[in-house]
Amino acid sequence: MDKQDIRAVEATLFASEKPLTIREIEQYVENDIDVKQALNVLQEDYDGRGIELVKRGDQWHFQTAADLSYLLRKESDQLRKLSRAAIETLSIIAYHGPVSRAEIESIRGVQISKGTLDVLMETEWVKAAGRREVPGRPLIYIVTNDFLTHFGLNSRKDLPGISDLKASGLLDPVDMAMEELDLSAGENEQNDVELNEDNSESDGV
Amino acid sequence: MDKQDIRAVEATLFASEKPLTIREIEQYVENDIDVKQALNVLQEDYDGRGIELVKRGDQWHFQTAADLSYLLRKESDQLRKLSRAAIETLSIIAYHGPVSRAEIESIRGVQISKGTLDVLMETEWVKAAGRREVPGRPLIYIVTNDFLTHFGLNSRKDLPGISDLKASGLLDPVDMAMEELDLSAGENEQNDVELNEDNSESDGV
Amino acid sequence: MVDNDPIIDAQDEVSLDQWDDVNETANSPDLLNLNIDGWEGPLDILLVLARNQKVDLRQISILELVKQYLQFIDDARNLKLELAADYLVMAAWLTYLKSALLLPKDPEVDPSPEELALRLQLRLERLNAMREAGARLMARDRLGRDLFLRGAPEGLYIKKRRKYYCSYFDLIQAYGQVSARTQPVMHMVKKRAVMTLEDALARVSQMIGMSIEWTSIEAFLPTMVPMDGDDEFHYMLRRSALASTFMATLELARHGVLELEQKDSFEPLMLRAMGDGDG
Repeated sequence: MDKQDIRAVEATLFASEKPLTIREIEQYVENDIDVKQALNVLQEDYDGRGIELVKRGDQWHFQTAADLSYLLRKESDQLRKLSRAAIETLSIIAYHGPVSRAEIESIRGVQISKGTLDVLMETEWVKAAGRREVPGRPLIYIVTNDFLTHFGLNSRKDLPGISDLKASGLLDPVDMAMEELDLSAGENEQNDVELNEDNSESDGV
Repeated sequence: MDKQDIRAVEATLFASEKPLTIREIEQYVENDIDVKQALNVLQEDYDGRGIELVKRGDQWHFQTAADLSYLLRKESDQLRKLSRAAIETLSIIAYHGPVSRAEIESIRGVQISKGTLDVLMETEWVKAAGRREVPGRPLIYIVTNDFLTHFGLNSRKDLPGISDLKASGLLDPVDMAMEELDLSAGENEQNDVELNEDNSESDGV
Repeated sequence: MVDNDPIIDAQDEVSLDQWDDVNETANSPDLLNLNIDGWEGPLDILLVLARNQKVDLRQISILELVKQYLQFIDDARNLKLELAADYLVMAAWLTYLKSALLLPKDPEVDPSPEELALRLQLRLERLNAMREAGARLMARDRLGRDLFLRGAPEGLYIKKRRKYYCSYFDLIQAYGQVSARTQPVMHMVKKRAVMTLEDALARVSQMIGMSIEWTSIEAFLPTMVPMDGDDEFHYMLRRSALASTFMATLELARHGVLELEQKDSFEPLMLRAMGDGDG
């Protein structure tokens, strides 16, 4: 691969104020550059350096290496300020999403105040993603690419413990779990596979 | 030199919001690091990459390689369709110009927003051509040579007259005209041609 | 168990660390005494109580849990803490569940108390899972706290030049529509499908001379050639023709040109010429 092309992708990402998708990078470099390949080469080049190139969702960015956080750690008010309700709501949207407000409330067993979702939307970690086609057509929420970027996740599949939660059915609604208990236990495995497939579709979040 | 030390200096400089002196860098990294030497190693590492480590005065910082800075400033065209209101206003200026805004509104039968005229001025198809010597001295607008060039007209006289419009069904009440358009989408082209042919006989409204 | 220490910090903003403190404190059974505002609803309290049992949530004793919750509510009442309605609703429901679990099994009851208990346990597990997930999420290396983007990026900048397009046809069509819209409104009455009385008179007068036999009025109607796809038009025209022709026959009968006969209601109306008679 042409060194000049790699340099171009490197410089573009380095100069950007925010993570970029491949498509966005393409707007800056010459048309015929294979940006994807350049990113892969760069990722290897930077492996083990103080700076690393990472992919979060469909966006790429340079960031300081994780093991150096002890030097650079900085508590900011903005990050400290999430309420417990907001953290729980965020987890539910991340792990169960897309979910409606009613679904969030049914898991938390308590109504969520209007402010909670607003705060999460303001962080840009959560966004509305259309409506569920059920009576009342409630809005449904999902986590954003910013969420993945902030928490260092390549995709929702990388959410801590998500595969265990799935395997144990803890991401299914209670009703579904009850039904499953009635069915033979042998079908659980199959169900699990289906859920994993579901997940791959929601990667692009 | 210890690789970990180099990485620490690298990450510190990368994350810093401003260029740093060696002394400033020392405050972030472990005390016993030879920052100067680490910087020299880094400068060599980055030599020829899309990013370079530079020293200005006694301050160090990373920057995008100078020869690639052209990538960071791009110009691109964004094609947009004129709004319905803008097209109508444009046509009125073409047929009736020079006209004031009030006159355009009285012909359109609908008010026009300030943005509409701004957009038309931006297209450079319309320009202000002085003021009408009536109370309030309103600005008057005409179409430009760019307009004629864009629409392939030699002069405004080439625009089809009212009778031509009538003949081609373009003067039908709006809803009927719309219906016809729906019915005979395929005929539009033909219609267009007819209009062009009519030009010769036009009476230059 | 009454203890006045305000153990729960009733802040709206509870950081993760504080939150863990909360749970640990509450985990000590002696100190289960709460400022009710610190809790996120009855399920939240139940979860903390369940975790107090220090077993896998799948093995918690629902009866024990119910007992503790009701105790908690009692304590809160003794302290005259204001309890939101949902805490009391939960208490009532748990009381019911408790008695149902203790009473001899009634196979008629659906859902069974065991099922209700299982549902409660599943809900607690789900909430617990999300609570732990939240903690793990927050503890990750986070951008802006542990990991950093470049501090002083040059920034990328695309200058977007807007270009507008509009076709010649769009332009002309727009003008046509402006003109049409602002022209004096012209009302055009759609031509209706009618046969006038005059037409009917002329037609019947002409035809009656040829028919000396009784002939149905239908025969005097003009032959209808159905218009393409316009049944409505055809139907209206036929009705109009029938009405006008009937009027015409009455008029002609009055003048003694023809005579009319109908055997019975709804029978065909028959007509024939009146001999030579001109009146």
